[in-house]
Amino acid sequence: MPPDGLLDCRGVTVRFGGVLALDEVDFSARDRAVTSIIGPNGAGKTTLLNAISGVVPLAGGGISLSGRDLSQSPPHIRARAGVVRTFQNLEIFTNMSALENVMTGCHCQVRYSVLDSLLKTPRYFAGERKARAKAMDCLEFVGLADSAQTPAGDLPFGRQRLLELARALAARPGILLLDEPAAGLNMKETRVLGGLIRRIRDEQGVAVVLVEHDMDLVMGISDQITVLAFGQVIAKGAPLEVQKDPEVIAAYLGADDRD
Amino acid sequence: MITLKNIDIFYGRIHAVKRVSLHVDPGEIVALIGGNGAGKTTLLCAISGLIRPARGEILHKGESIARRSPDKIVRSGLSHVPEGRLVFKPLSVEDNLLLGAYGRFSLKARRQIKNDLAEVYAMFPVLKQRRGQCAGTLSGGEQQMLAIGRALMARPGILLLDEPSMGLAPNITREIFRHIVMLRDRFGLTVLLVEQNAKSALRVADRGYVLETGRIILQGPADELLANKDVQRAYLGRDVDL
Amino acid sequence: MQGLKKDLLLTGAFLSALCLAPWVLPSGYYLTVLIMCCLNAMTVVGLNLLLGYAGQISLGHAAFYGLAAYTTAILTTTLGLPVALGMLAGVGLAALVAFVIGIPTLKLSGNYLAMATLGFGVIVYIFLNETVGLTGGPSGFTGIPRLNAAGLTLSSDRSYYYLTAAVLCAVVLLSLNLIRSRLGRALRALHTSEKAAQAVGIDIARYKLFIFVLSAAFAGAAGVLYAHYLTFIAPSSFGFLFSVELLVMVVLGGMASVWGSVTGAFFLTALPEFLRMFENVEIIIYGAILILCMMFLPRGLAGGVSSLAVRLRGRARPGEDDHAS
Amino acid sequence: MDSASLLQFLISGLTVGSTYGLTALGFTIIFNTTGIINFAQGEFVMLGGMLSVFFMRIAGLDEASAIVLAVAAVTLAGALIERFTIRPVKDASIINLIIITIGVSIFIRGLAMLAWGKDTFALPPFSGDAPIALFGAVVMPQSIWVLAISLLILSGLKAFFSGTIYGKGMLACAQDKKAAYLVGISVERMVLLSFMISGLVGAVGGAILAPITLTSFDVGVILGLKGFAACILGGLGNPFGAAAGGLILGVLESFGAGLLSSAYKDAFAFIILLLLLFVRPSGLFGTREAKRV
Amino acid sequence: STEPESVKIGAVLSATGPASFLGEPEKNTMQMLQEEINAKGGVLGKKLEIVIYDDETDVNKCVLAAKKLLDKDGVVAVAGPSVSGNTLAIIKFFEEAKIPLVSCAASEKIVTPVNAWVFNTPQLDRHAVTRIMLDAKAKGLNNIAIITVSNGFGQSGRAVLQELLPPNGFNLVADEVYGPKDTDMTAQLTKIKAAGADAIICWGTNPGPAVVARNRVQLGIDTPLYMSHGVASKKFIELAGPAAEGIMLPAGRLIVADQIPDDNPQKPLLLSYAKAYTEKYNAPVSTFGGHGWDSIKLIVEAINMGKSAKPADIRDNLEKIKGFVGTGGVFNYSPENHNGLDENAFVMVVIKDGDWKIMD
Ligand SMILES: Nc1ncnc2c1ncn2[C@@H]1O[C@H](COP(=O)(O)OP(=O)(O)OP(=O)(O)O)[C@@H](O)[C@H]1O
Ligand SMILES: Nc1ncnc2c1ncn2[C@@H]1O[C@H](COP(=O)(O)OP(=O)(O)OP(=O)(O)O)[C@@H](O)[C@H]1O
Ligand SMILES: [Mg+2]
Ligand SMILES: [Mg+2]
Repeated sequence: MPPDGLLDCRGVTVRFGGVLALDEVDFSARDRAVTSIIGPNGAGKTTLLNAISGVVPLAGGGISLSGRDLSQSPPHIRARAGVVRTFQNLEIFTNMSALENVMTGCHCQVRYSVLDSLLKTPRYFAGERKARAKAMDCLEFVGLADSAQTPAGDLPFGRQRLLELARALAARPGILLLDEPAAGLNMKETRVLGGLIRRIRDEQGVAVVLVEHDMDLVMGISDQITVLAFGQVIAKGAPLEVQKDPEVIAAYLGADDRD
Repeated sequence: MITLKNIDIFYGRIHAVKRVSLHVDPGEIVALIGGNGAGKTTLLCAISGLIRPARGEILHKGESIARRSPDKIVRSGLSHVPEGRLVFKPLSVEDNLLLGAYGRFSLKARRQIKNDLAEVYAMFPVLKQRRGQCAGTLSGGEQQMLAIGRALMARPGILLLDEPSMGLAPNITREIFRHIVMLRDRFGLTVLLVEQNAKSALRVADRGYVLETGRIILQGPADELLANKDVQRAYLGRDVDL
Repeated sequence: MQGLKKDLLLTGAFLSALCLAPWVLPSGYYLTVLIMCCLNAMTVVGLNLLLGYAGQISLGHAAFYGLAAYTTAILTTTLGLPVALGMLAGVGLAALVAFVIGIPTLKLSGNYLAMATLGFGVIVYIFLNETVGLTGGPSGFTGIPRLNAAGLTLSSDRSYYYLTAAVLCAVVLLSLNLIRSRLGRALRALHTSEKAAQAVGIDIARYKLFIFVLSAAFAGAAGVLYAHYLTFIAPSSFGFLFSVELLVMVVLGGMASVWGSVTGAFFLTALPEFLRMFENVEIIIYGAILILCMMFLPRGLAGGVSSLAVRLRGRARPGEDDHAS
Repeated sequence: MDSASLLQFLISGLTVGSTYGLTALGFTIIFNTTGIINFAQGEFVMLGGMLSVFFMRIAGLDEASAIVLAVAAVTLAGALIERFTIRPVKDASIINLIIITIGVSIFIRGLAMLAWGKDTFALPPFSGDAPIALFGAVVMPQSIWVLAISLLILSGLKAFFSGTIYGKGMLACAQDKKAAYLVGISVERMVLLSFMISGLVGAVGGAILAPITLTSFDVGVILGLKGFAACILGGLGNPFGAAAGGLILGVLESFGAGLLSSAYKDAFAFIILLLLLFVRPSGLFGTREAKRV
Repeated sequence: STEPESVKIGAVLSATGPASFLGEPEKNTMQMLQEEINAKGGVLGKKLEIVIYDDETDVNKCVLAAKKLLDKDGVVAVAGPSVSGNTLAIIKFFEEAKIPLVSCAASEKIVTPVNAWVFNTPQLDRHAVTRIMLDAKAKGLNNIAIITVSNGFGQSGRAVLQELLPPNGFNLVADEVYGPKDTDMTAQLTKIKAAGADAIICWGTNPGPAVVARNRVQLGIDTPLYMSHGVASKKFIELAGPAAEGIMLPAGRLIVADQIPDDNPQKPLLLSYAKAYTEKYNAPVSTFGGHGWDSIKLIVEAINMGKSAKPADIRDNLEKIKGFVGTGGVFNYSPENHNGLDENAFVMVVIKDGDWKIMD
């Protein structure tokens, strides 16, 4: 195991019936770094995040976080261990306000018992206050403080993405898996998001795994990039190297027509 | 082709679209850009009949459609690629595409539908590979391709696209924009395009509208908008440092 | 923490209203109606925690009600144990059974869960019906003693009514407290997205099971109180139609609303009594009322009341539900 | 048990099972188009039987025309139900709509009770009641009618849902109403159609079953319950599963009654059903929900 | 306090729900009786008022209805409920309120042990079984199979059959059960056929026994079939069709009123009741409606006997009733016997040419 590998995936294989979605993928993410995964549609990026967060079972390989093997753990255990994620197809709690969504993210931080909540003990009040404060912080961080009381389902698409990010942050991630966080954000908002991710890395010391198709964002903030295609790693390296890799250009980036 | 006159739309008490007027002429590609929650999706839904505007008029080929049911509007030659893709998850990819041609199904049209299917497959080869798979298990980008392909299967005269590039790889995004231009050039397709990626959108568009908090604040030829300082600041993020 | 004060105030007001009711409606008949209302309300509040908040349907709650009733009946009548003990055992057994069947059953979802719980209800019903030696079979179990706690026999309907009302208020308050906590949020979270709930560390299987057991316990509490009130029980009272009726009470009252459940239960329990005069057309009117309520009050009675209140106050209070603290 | 008895259990199980299967098919149609479990489905079956009896006795028609008229009437009833209770509240959640169908079923039951009283009625079998001997067991001609017509309806539905674009359009409506509109499907018309078809299927079931099972205003409740169980057992939404689920349930009950204990036969069938669900959470022939992140 | 201007009697009946076949004719009969009695000058010179509530065959509804009668309507006595379970559920309230209850339900549990305030009018299952056993003995049928419905009616019949058959020299070779809503009993009958029974006894109420009768013929079983008194209505013959031929059952004399000897004290009553009922409701009489007649008439008789409509007096006088001719038989109540009938209340009938025929 590499000494700086916070998250380490070795030979991860995932199968859906006949489809081999991931084929012995090796992937690792360092502490305090943004590691991006890019690749064509259907390459297996989301599947890799799913495998890491425990949503799909592994057909082979192993996943460990700071040396602790998580391959067999259910998703909530992984989340408690620090593997927190957002979703490509938004999964927000539409029946709650934005604030409650994020407070739900604090679930594992406020640890009063059921009895405390039934009897409304001081521990309950302290816990709720803490959760609320933490949630407000996270909302403020992503710039949603003004929508705290809005029902989450009524938020426009782009803001729902930010809400998911806030909720993930509230869960105190050790490693944060972001699945296309910039989809649905315009270019300016994407840049703001880039700034946020950077702050998450630098200020909170969280490792970030970023799956994204917005190349400006990816190239701008990644420390390391892994390129997947057809369930296999086809390139790995710093942004500048990957950008120039002919195989990557052929499979994914296409002929560059940017200014 | 499409004309909106003084449209007002509410969600309960939220005034989402405020006195918006716009028009899209036949054979035009018009881009609609704006920040989060500006009301772009709402506006498209109003055109395709999914949402009833509280006030105002919507004309399609000169006929008022503001009170018409969405299926009728779609059958009259308008296709809408909705936000969030909305593919029919348990149905197979091919069934999804065939349903796209639902409005024009008949024994006579059979051949043509088959040809169109082949064309969509040619445009998105992945879909062909996955033709028997449940749409719900496709990757995000594959679903997006499916949604676009489904809309094209209707052979629309006018196409409303709500963030078509969302979740697509850069090469595919470019491919789609190219294809749209090709369809316009060859068949005179009219397109109303909502995009977050304002730059690419304005590049392919003839004209553009800028929507902010439910109001149109700016409109004009696409290249002018692209050069506009306000637009650059607000949507292209020129002033935000990475 | 304004919501908490509101809860306490409302519950207090509700308890006082229940306590005053016998003075306003002095006949024993009204007391019986009120007791039935309270018992159903208890069950429905629990079922709403499960259905409205956690999004897990159960069409088997009549079985928990019945199991608890029979447990205490058998323990206190056949075996002669003290009533209080029998009641505890009844509630305990309902919870235990819920725990045991909940583990495999709650892995199912939606209509499949509905069917599984329904099937469980049918199975329990058949066993209550057929184990004649134990339960008395279809013609019922007679001679159940009234509650006598600490030497004090609660034999008058009125004292028994106060006990029932108090238990109901306790159930309501506990439920309100529960949903205004991290557990309540976790339940609502797993309702909308199990994946997202897991992704923030919520052990969804555990919470589903917990709330299933709790709501079964509430149903059990109602069941034991029922048994010792009527002193007679028969399986026909715990059939699947009763489960469906409970479900209707939840939805008609308003999903994810504790007060809605209370309203729904009181309304649907008392309604047939009001319709008595219509004799043969009673059932038609009942059906029509049900249809119309659901058509015109999509958020249930509670939703109807609160949107009326909003309209009266003349301003928007988005997201103001009794769960949005 | 000798083999003739076993065969007899099987035959009677299949007969009873087809009553469940026919009800289950009706459930499938509305479920596939709307996602609603129609609690009034059993009432359609009841109406089919009772109206046939009514048209025969009161209106004095011959059996065939009575049945045709009854089926037409129930199809119309299905349309009315959709038009007046489902369509006006199209934005309501599924559970609300389900409760509305519960209300509808109570309402219809009440009307039927008022109109025809609480008695049980029988309809004459279509081709006599001389039992046909079969390897020591007997089959009633009516059972053969029932099995044949069920099979016919099943293959029709199967072809419709998986073979025609309209069938797929119906499935699309339940999946995503908005998207269905956007491909040009008139969702209202589809829903209306689905209520009519399931009224029709239910009524046909009611009419062909009445000679075997007898009919009264309240037979709908239990048929609804068993029909729903059959749907789930087979995998909700799949017509073949619904029919097969019904037959399996019937056979389970029959063998349960014959070999184990007639008192616990329903419990036995439901226990098997539960165990099967634990192993296959989306029914025997159902596909797992296409859900992913 | 001022004397009320009418005598108010309550009734809780299962006019709807699964037991409506009992409750409906009872209700009709009671309404008919009320008119009849009032036309003849009422009770104690006052109008008779019968307040009838429907319990929908539901225990809880029955309790509420009983409570309403006791606490709100202030009735002096109550007739009904139609089914045993509901009766057992409300007995306690009558004891507390000290109001007499004359039930139309048959279970022995209602009257044994004797509860001072509770009476019933139907013939007991025990008496029906006794009649069947007498007949079977005479025909030399020793191996008996029983098939009973799994509701209150079937259960109490089954219990009595299980209790009485073996000690009386019969072998119980099969003991099958069917659900009240079952539509096919082929499996049970196949088993019974294999068990080699000489006779089958079926205990249930419509429509189950009709299905049993039909399935029996379909399976080609020619073992004699006895039914309970629960199917003693024309409806059964209609439902079972040709399969009803030859079926035997114990029944009250009401359905064969025209066949019983003229010297039977019940004959005039039965004929006139049947005529009045058929004319008024355009429906065949059943013995169940008769239970309603008996209940009301017995209460009225007790009131007239003591010239008092006070609940306690009615109760006391009910126990003194002797030789009262009712539709179900001749009633002899006593402090020890609150049922008042014996097995002579039944005659054995057989179905012949689609009609009842007294056997002898
Ligand atoms: N449950 C499933 N059954 C069958 N195939 C599946 C399933 N889930 C995913 N796949 C297939 O696995 C492949 C990888 O999917 P994945 O979602 O990981 O792609 P992705 O890299 O995230 O693509 P995108 O950029 O479009 O989001 C896809 O081709 C998809 O069709
Ligand atoms: N279902 C709804 N209920 C209430 N308010 C809504 C609803 N849908 C949208 N809104 C509100 O209407 C406004 C416009 O939303 P809309 O989705 O049209 O924006 P958009 O421009 O498409 O945003 P995005 O770029 O994020 O997709 C927003 O303020 C949003 O909060
Ligand atoms: Mg993806
Ligand atoms: Mg949008």
